[in-house]
Amino acid sequence: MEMNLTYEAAFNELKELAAEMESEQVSVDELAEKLKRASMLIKFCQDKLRSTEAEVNQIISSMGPSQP
Amino acid sequence: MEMNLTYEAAFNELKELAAEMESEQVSVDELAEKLKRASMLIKFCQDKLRSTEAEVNQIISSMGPSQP
Amino acid sequence: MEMNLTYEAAFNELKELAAEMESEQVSVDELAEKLKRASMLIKFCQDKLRSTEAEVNQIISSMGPSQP
Amino acid sequence: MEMNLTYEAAFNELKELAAEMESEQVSVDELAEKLKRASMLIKFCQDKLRSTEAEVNQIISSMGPSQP
Amino acid sequence: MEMNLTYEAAFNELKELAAEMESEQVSVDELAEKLKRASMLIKFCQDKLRSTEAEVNQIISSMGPSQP
Amino acid sequence: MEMNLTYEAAFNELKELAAEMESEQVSVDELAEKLKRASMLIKFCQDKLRSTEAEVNQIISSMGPSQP
Amino acid sequence: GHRYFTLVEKKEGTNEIVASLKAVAWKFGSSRIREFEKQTGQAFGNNINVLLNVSVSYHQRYGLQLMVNDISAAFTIGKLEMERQATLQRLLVECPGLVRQEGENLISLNNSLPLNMVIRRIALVGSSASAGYEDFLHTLEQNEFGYRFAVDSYLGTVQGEANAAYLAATFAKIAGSNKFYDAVVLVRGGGADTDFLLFDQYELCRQVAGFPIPIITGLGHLKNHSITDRLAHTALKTPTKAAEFILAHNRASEDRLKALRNTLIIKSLELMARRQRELALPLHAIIHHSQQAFLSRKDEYHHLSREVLSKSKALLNRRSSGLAAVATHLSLAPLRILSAEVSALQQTQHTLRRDAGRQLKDQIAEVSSMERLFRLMSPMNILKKGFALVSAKGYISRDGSDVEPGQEISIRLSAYEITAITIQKEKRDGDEFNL
Repeated sequence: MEMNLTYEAAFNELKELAAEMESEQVSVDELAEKLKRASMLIKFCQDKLRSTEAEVNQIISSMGPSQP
Repeated sequence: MEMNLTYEAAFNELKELAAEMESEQVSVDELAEKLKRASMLIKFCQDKLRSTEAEVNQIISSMGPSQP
Repeated sequence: MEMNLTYEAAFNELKELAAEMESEQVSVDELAEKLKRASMLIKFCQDKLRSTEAEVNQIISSMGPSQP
Repeated sequence: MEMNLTYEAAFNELKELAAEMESEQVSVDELAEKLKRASMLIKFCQDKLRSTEAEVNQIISSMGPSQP
Repeated sequence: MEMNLTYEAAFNELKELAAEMESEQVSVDELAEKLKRASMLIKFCQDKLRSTEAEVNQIISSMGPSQP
Repeated sequence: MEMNLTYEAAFNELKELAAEMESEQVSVDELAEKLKRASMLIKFCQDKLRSTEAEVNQIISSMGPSQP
Repeated sequence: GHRYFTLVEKKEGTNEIVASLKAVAWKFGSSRIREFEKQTGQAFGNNINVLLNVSVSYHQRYGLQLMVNDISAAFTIGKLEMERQATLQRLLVECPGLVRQEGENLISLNNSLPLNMVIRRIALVGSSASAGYEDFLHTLEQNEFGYRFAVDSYLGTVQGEANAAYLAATFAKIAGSNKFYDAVVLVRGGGADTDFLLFDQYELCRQVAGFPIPIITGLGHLKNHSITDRLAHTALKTPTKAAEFILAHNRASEDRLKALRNTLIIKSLELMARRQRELALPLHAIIHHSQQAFLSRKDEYHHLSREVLSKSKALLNRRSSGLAAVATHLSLAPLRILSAEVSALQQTQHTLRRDAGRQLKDQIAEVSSMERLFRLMSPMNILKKGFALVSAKGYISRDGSDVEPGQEISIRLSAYEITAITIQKEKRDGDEFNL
């Protein structure tokens, strides 16, 4: 996995992959490879979302009780 | 935290952050960072409000029992 | 504290402060500053009233018993 | 105390002071000062009355029996 | 005192003094002085009735320069 | 079998073979030859599809349920 | 005793004697004359008009003589009154600046003069030997009040009408003495109160009327006043009464003086009391008002200081609410953003999964149809149905056009290959095999 992959880049790549597949431009030779890539990106995004959510919740709960 | 941050500046930054988030211009990558910043600013503002209020209360109690 | 501050001047300044606070033009940063000023003015007025009261009572009681 | 203060002048000044104080034109700054002045004037008038009374009584008794 | 003060003049001055006192035109400042003058005038009149010519003249000159 | 034959190439050759057999004069020998080639290519493609399908299914199942 | 006198007639208005006759009053006649003097208050002397009842007698030695039998008092009184009226009339006519009449009263310059409040210096006109003079001085000097007087005596004879001029001159002497007198006192000492003719004399009356110092008379007559009395400032019956008048006058003045002294004492005491009461007013007002003023300033201050602080708190509360609103927005937005991202990601994942499967299925179908196509095209399948593959000179003949009779051809059947020679060639339209 790229060290400096961002959610943004990952999600954009996923959308391109999805579009390619939808328009059937992907050959069978590439299909597994691309799907593997997509899978990896999905995993990356999910992890990112999950960790971000955890972080957000942690920040929000830290803000919480002190609000007036 | 900036040494010479003012409440005014902090509050304005908070409003900008809120507007950005509302219009969903914030990427997932930035989200936690921005929220952390917001949390810090809120804390700063709350502290400022709290200390100012404490000052008001301190003045009130210093005026003491001589009031009718 | 100004050396030649008068009660009258202090009182008027307090009135202006009260009016300003109502007008929402006062930022929290200024508020703290203004409160510090108000605190000083209140203390000044209070001291002045207290000393004047003592003086007034002393003079009145000195006038008192010699009344016809 | 003025060297050439007369009872008349002192009494008139007292009346003016009373009128001023009645019309609430006296500021806290002036109050003690004016009251001090009033106290001095009253003392002056009382002393003057007392000395004049003594003098008057002395003259009257020197005028002899007052029966017709 | 006037060398040619007559009983009539003295009496009239006394009447004026009495009228002044009656009409409250006499200030405290003048009162003793006026009463002293009255006392002197009364003495003069009584002397006029009971003294010899020589005595009256002597009294008049003894009154000296204290006349108003 | 060529070592670097791709599904894409195999499928395309199949399509060419079908066209040739339909249109040109084919000797019995050639015919037999071409049929043999087509049979091989079909087998290659089917194998490739089968393995890709297995791989895709494995990837998809590894991605877990996608429904929210 | 007997009286001897001469009766004369004067020429009108002069002293010129036109006729004279000696007369005598014997005992009875003298008693009548005494009665006359008593009734008229006039001495039987010179310069009076009389009405006599006489008897004429003649004596060789004394000659013709009238003996008085009786005398009419009424006649002389009338005559005297006429003379008085004449004097009065003359005064009124000749001295209008000194005398005038108002009804019964005679107003003279002298009796219009104000009397000094205290009569102390007195010019006393009288006869030194007379009892009246002594009475006056005694009464004056022996007074119970201790009043002292300075009396200058101007002595002379104060009787007999002939002395009118002398008396007038005495008055002139007083006026010219350059001394100051409070009053001139004219007394007539004792004796007969008969000759008041003197005080009706014009010269004396004029002097009295115009005299610049008030004249007090004490002439001792009991009946009617003389003109001098009427013109003088004050007329008393006797010298003693004159002295008493002066004492009473001074006494009245002293009483007024004492009253005035009492008024002065009372008024000055009242004045002091009033001033003392007056002083209490501003004193109380100042105490009250300064306390009030102070309390209201104090109230103002408390109100204002509370206002400043409550407004500060209100301001802080408003700021705090604003901050809370922003904080709420900020805490809700990230979760919304995240959940949107999750949906988008799931959508993409779903699309990928669906499209990858579909593409594989399509390829599998295509490869299958390709397989079927090749299977159809394989000659073995045709040969098994009874068809034959004909080839000439090594190539498969599709419609027989390239085969000629006599030509050797090879026929391939499903199990065998036959070599044959072409015998005949016949054209066919061959619709019978069309589907």
